[in-house]
Order: sequence, then structure tokens, then C-alpha cells
Amino acid sequence: MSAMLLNKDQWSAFVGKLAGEKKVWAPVKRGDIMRFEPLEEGAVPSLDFANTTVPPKTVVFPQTETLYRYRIGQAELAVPVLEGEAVLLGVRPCDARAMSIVQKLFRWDVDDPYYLKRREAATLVGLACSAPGTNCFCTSVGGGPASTEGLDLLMTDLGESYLLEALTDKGKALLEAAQDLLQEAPAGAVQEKEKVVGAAEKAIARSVDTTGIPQGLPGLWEHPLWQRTAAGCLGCGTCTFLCPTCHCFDIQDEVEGFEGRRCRMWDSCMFAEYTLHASGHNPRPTRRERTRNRINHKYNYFVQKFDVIACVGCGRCVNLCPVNIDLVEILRQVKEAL
Amino acid sequence: MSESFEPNIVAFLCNWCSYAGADLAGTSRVQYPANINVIRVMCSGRVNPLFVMNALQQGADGVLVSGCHPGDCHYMEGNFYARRRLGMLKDLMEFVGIDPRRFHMSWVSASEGHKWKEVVQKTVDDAREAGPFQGFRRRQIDW
Amino acid sequence: MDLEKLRKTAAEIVSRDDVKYLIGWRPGSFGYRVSPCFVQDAAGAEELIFSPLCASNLATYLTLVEKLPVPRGEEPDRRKVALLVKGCDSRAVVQLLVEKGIEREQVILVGLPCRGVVDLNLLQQKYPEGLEKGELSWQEGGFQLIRNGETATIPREEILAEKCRLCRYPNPVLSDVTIGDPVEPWETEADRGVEELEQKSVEERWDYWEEQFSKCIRCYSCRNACPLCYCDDCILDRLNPIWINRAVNFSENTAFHLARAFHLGGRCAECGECERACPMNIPLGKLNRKLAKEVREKYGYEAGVDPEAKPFLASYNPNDPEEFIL
Amino acid sequence: MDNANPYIPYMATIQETWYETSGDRPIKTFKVTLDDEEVRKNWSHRPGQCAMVGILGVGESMFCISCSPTEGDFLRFSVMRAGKNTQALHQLEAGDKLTVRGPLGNSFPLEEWKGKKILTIGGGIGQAPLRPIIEYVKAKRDQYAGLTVIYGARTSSDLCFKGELQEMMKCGEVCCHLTIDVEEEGWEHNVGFVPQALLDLNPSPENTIAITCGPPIMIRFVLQNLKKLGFADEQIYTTLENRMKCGIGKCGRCNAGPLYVCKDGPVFTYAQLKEVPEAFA
Repeated sequence: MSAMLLNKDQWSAFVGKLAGEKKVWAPVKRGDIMRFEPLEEGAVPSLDFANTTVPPKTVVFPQTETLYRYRIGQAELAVPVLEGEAVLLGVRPCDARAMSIVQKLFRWDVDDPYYLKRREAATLVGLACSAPGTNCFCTSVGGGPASTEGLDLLMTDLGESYLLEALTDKGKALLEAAQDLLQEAPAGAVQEKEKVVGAAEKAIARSVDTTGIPQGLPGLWEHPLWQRTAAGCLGCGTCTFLCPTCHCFDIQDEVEGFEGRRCRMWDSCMFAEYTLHASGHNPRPTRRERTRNRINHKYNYFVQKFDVIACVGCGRCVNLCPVNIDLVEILRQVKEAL
Repeated sequence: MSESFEPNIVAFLCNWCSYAGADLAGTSRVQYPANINVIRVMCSGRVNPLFVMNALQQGADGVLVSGCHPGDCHYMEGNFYARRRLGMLKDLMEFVGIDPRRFHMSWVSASEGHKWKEVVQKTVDDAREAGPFQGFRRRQIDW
Repeated sequence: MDLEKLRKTAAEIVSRDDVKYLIGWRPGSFGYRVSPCFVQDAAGAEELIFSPLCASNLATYLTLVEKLPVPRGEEPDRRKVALLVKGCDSRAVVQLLVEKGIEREQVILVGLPCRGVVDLNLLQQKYPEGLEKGELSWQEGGFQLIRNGETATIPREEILAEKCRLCRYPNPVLSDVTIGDPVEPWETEADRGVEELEQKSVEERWDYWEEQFSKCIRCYSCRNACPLCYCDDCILDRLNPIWINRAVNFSENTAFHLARAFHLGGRCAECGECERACPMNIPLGKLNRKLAKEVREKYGYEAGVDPEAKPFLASYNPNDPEEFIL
Repeated sequence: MDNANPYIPYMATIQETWYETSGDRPIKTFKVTLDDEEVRKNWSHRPGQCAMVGILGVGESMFCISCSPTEGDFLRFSVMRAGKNTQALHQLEAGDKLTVRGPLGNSFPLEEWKGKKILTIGGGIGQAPLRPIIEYVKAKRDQYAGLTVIYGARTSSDLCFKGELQEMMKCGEVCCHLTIDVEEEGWEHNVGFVPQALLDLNPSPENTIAITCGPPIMIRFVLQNLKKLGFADEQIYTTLENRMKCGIGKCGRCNAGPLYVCKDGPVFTYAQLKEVPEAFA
């Protein structure tokens, strides 16, 4: 029950089966962009995409999350009840890997109950990449088109059918639930998958050699490359908001009449206000420091703390930057400067 | 919309004309709808478009801004600026689909108690026709 | 496009002692991308390009530079900044001058008459972007794409950016040096995007914008990319009072977009940067163009054309229209 | 801290408030007790630790707990009025409610320091995190070899805990040196900057721990002077502050290089910080 085949004409039945039991999130196209949304009844998601514009982190780490509600002048705090189990359909391996990386931080020392509860309630059905995007470089940072880290079930498109491999008990349970739609995978299927994945791996055109970067970054603290890179930076939050491993948030109180809530929302280290002290002092006063912090956080600090690079090579920041600030290019310059 | 719907109107009145006009309406016992919540500002030029948006976000079904007649501004020209600014806001709000009946602007002088009544009546009637403004409410959404 | 002349002029400008740097475009790191480039010396000028891919408005960088306190005993750097400007970019600079956001002596404008830039999304749809760099140039009736040694001709209307279809100022309205001959302004089409919406009912418009604004992730790249969003103390960053909550939901997003559009009312240079920078492809230009249109038609005012003009919202005409007033 | 959900604060009541300093950025001290008896009994903090103090409907900010656990089962916070939250805090009086989340962060290793001489060097509001050390050492006087306090501010009216410090000087139990930046009428103590006062005092590094806190520029010069006096990196401690939101190492903003101030700190030795270029930015 670990490797099964799903014929493509059974796809909608398979989705219907999952949706019958749990809330299913799947990539949905809205105009030119793609993001994960709860599947409407009867809808069948298309799996024909390179990757979503907004990473699936939104499901386990919503952009705005109420921590608790209260009434002004009263002491009771009401903690919202988190939704039940969810299935994420069509998660790319890089995004799933990002979740397991971010989880290390949310587990560090003190558990973050909101993130972890949502994460535990989510079953990740991955979709191996057969046609990687232009700026994918997952193989350079420890991932791959069929990386299984963080996933419960991996699907691979074999043309006529999908190969479904259960990776965890949660994944096995999904397969069991949909048993009557599946067939035991023939021996050749796994080899066929290897072929698809191998071709995808070859198709990844961008790469960066990360050896020595985490150790070398502190030595480049005052290097002119930061000024050079930051000069063109607009200081917007696109790269960080849409990064699957970025996890910084802000906590604010919002009040309407006598009702209030304390909630957290995504924040970006590219904003000046992010580190601004109430006194007016800012430890990172310009875009140079902020750009340097972004790269250092992913490629140095996180490595020091959790022994893994906090970048999965999904290429979103490269694709979506309005002024072509290219992470791979920055890393190449870092490497050169070492 | 049900007949019983009573709109919630926020009115920004300038201190020198419209507020005095509303006052006059009161002292002359002119009856006007009680749906109006008056916020006194020193000049209609003080009204930031964000005030209007915030009122709508926090539960107003309609907003009224009222000041002195052109040329009569206590500060000489405040209402001229307000006219440009809020005229543009009205265009913008209409363009994104906020019913134009939800936002009105008027000139009411200190002696126009009766005009004040008409303005309020029109604002309230319009907002009532437009119905409760749920779409934009802060609390209705993901609170 | 005479690149030789552009580079030579740029090299001359940056060699001057009173010039800090020149901001221009250079080829990006892959595909059709173009990066802003800050030329410090004559050698750096060799990188400069000007092509239909140079859509970004470099005037943004004039006000984006953080003003750190000058250390005691040091003089502030008063050197000029040189800037390559297309027609729309120059309008942004003019508007900055109108608002006294910058001083005329601070900038040197190198004007580039422009025959219209392309919409990257449209280009990508037609010729998918790969890692290999593509070069685009103007030719009679359209564009020429050179990629992997292959040449393709693309008709102008297929990939021309929307802002350029509507452009009325293809030649810089203000410049110190102009490179190349002035371009004959083309017949502008009707602004279909705005007109279609205007013809819809109020409810339909609300539904349309609800879908658009719901996509917003509030990364504020529209604000940051805009050359005219340069307030030191933006209402979005202020914590006291908080006009627009940080929470991302339809209500706050709508309030944000209304405020953003309104703050550009009578100021927008119609360079389309907000829309181009938006990662969620929200048609922000429609909001700006609608307001620009109202301001033009009702008040006879156009932003960013006359450096001596008064700012629209900081001036008035006693005879301004007031049909909407009760 | 509530272990199941570290974001949930405890409710607390203000017992007493008083102003430490006046001026355009006054400092007000709040004496606070936790409402829940169970929580109050189980609460234990160590000198140097912080807490998130908030007002429902306004927001939370991180403050160091400026009292030593030896003083009783209450908490003290000294707050300078600077931003939105502190402005709202300054309007509160005895009887008003607060939310408190903590204790957060690490603390001064006072157990390790037993038998040593303690030297605190503070500037302005930077005295607040040093006060618990002073109180703790005072309470366990026999376990420590000595206590010296150097404290400075811009003017005499900017000095916090002035009454307490003068009291200490009077009864001679603590060697206390106060300094202000510029000469003032009626001021009978030192005049000059804190780093200079440190040099003038010329304390011996032998068996001594130096702890410093204050504005970044002061810390930088104090560190220089401590090195001049022969202090080893491990003998120098400081406590940092940055903008914080979660207080538990999740929200990301308080990092100085690889160190999260809220979780790895706020107490660091100079040995830890000297490799971190951002630490005193």
C-alpha cells in the first residue's frame, strides 16, 4: 500500500473522495496568479502549473491570524478554535521542504501552538516536478524535483496516470481511503518515475554552489556588494512575503468599538519599520543593511541555528522582483567574493 | 431592503456654518431624522478622505460632509480645497463600486436650518435606499 | 536607438565632479529582465541600454534614498544625480518638482524619446521567458526580438504595454540633454479598461474590485515602486494612529487601495509602475487613470507637465464644478 | 509563561506608579502584581529577564523586569515614554489592568558570580536592567565580594532611581558613583560621561564582573575602556534591547546577527558579541 497508480480519468473521483472527508486546499488560478484556496464543492483542480504565485505556507501560516479576542475592560481572552484537518493537494516538493525547515524554528525551545497545530492537521500531497520553472534551483540547496521532505504523499505524473507513493502514515491513510480508485503500481512504474524526475533534474538550469557561503558570509559584512545590490532595491516585501521559508510576523491589537483582538500578520525584514525602535533609532537604517540581513538570515544565521539553509530554491523572489534583484546572482557574487 | 432598516450616518460638520445651521434647526424645532451622528470639525477642509473611509469601515451606511458656502469659509478657502478633494473621493468611491448615495457633501450656512433638514432627509433617504453597507465593514470580515 | 551616443553622454556626465552617479538601465540577470544600474564612472556607462524592455521608472530612486543624519563635522553630499528618463518618467520628475520633493539643481535629466515599452506578461505569453537573455528593439510597426541567435518580429499592438497605448507624452517633457530624435506622438486609443468599468453597474464594479483587492498581499511594492509615493511618514507605516489595520482582509485591502489611489489623485504621472510591480497583477493603473481622467476632464489639470504649476490638491479654482454638492 | 500557548498573557493589576524622571521623555515606574494567585505563586524570574507588558486594545512591548525576586512577589517596570504603547502605559494609574507575558529570555548568571566583585555601569534608562542585580546582590551581601555602581545621565533630573541610589550612598553599603553630562547648580557628584567616570574610578579587573547597559554609543565606549582597564571578554556582560514582538524567538525582528535578543539574550557576554557586527548598531 505504499506505491499506487491513479489513472487520470479517476482524478476527479479521487479529489471528490478526499473532499468528502477533509477540507481540501488546491492551487486555484485567479487571473494571472495562482494560489492555494479551499476547493469549492465539485471543483476539480488542475495540476498543470509550474508553481503557485503564493506559496502554500498560507494554509498553515495565514497572512493574518487572530491570537485571541477580548472585550475592552474585561480580562477574558478567547482563543480561536483552529479548523480541523486539511489536505493540501499539489504541493511542490520545495514548498513542502520549506514547511519542514520553518517548523524547526516554530519548534525551537518554545512551541508555537498556532503554527504547529495547523501543520499537524495538514496532510501534504506533493506533486513531483516534471517541468521546472526558469528560476528553480532547488537542487543547489538540498532539494530536488521529487524531494519527499515534509510530504505525506508524493504524486508523479507518468503521462496516463499518477504514481502515488505514501511517505507517512497520514499518506497511507489517504491511499487506503481511496483504495477502490487505485491499482497497485507495476514494477516499471517506479523506474518510469525515476526517468521523469531525472529529466526534470536535468532541466533545472540555474544553480549555485553553496559550499562555504554560510561560513563566509560574516567575513563579507562590509563588502560593497550589499550596497550595489540594495541600490536598486525598492524595499517592498514581495520577495519575503512570497518566500515559502520567510516566517517573520508582526503582532498588533485591532479594536472595533469595545471588541478587540490581538493578531499576528506577516511582516517583512525589507520594511524600515520592521526594526525601528520607539526612540526613533533604527539598527538597520538603510536598504543595504536590510538586504544584507535577508541574505544572511537565510544563508548564515539559520544555518548556524538549525543546520539547514532557509532557502529551498523555488525561485519566486527572482521571478517576482520588479527590479530584477536576483538571489542566485547575489549568491554568485558572494561566492566570488569569498 | 426591509422597511425597518434605519441607516447609520456619520456627518462631519464645519464649526462655523453647518454645525451652527444644525444647531439652528434644533432650536427652531425643525424635525429631521435622528440617524445622523454629528462630528464637529473646525472646517470642511479638515476632513481627510481617510475619515470617510474609516466611518464606512466601522459601520456607517452613509457619510455626509457639510461646510460653509463657497466664499464664506471662516478660513477663507478651506471649503474650496475640500470641494476638490472630496469631489475626487466621490468619483473614486463610485468607481470601485461604493454606491454614490452613500456619500454626500453640502453647503449649509448658519442661517439655513431648513436647508439642513432637507440635506439630512436626502442623505438618510439615499442611504436607506442603498441599504445596509455590509461589504466594507471591518468586523464582518475575518474578525 | 543610438546606444553609442547614450553611453558617451552618460560617461561625460558621470565624469563631472558635481555628479554623484547616473541612474540608468542595464541588461538583467536572465530572460527579458532589465535592472536599474547606478553608474559611478565612465567605464560603468558601457553597460547602459535603452530598449522596449526598459519599462521601470527610475525617478523612483530619486526619493528612495534614505536620508541618514550627517556625522558631525561632515558636509552633506550635495552632488547631482543624473537620470535617464522616458516621457512618462520625466512627468514623474516634473511632478516631484511641482511638489518640491526634489530641487531642479539636484538632477540632470537625460531625455530619451520613447516609442513605447512592452508589457512583460504579454511578451512572456507569446515567447516564454527562458534563462537565455532576449534582446528587444524597436522597428517599424513593432518590435524585434533576438534570442538564441534567432530573430522574431512582433507586431506592436500585441505586446505594447497598456500605459503606452494611452501615452500622450512619448517625448520627455523636461530634460537637460535629449538623445535621439523626438518621436511623433501616436494616436491614443480610448482607455478601454476604465471605460468598460464605468459602464458597469455599481454592484458589478464592486464585485470586480472585490476580486482584485482580495488578491492583495499588502507587500506595498506598488507604493515603493511609485516615484510619487515618497512621504517620509507614510500612513501605512504609522502606528499611531493606525488608519488602515495591518490585517490582510478585503475591508482593509480596499481601504488601502482607495487611500493609495486617492493619494495619487491629481499627481499620478501614469508611468504604470504600480501595476508592473504588483506580484498579484492587480490592475492598479485603472484606479489611477480614472482619477487622472476626472481631474483632466473636470478641472482641466494634468499632473507632471508643467514644472511651474501648483499641485492640484493644494490649489483651487473658485469655479470648480460642484454639481455633486447638495 | 503559559507553556501550552506562550502568546497568552497573564492579567495583572498596577499597585503603584511614580515618575522617576520628568522632561519630554519621562520615565515612569509601575509596580504590578499578577491577578491569578496560582500564577503569582508559581512565577519566578531572575535578574535580567524581560516581560511583554501590554494593554488590551493597544499592544504589547518588551520591558526588562526592574526588580529582583528577592524584593517580594511583585514586578516592577520602568518605562520611558517614547512610542504608542509607552504613551498609553504612562496614562495608567494604580488599579488599572495590564497584560504580562513572561518571564522571557535569559538572565545574569548571578549564581556563577558568587564570591566576585560586581561592577555595574549604567546610562539613562539603561539602569533599569541593572537595578535587579544591585538589589539581588544587596539582599545576598555576604555571598559577593563587593558591589560598585556607576550611573550617569544627561542631567540630574534624568537619573532614575535617584532616591534609592542616594540612600545607598548615604549608608555606605554600596560604592556608588553618580555622574551627569554637564555641570549643574547644586550637583555634588561627578560631572562627565560615564565611560570617563569608569576610567577615573579605575576598578581592578581582578575577580570582578562588569555589567553595562545604556545607549549604544555609551556601551561602545564603556567596552573600550573596560578593555583598557584589563577586563577579559568573559568578565564583561551587557544586556541588549531591540524591537520585539513575540518574545520567544519566532517573529524574527530582534536578531543581532545570528543571535535572537529575546531568546538567546538579552544578556550576553562581550565574548559572544564581539563577533557580531550588528550588536551595537
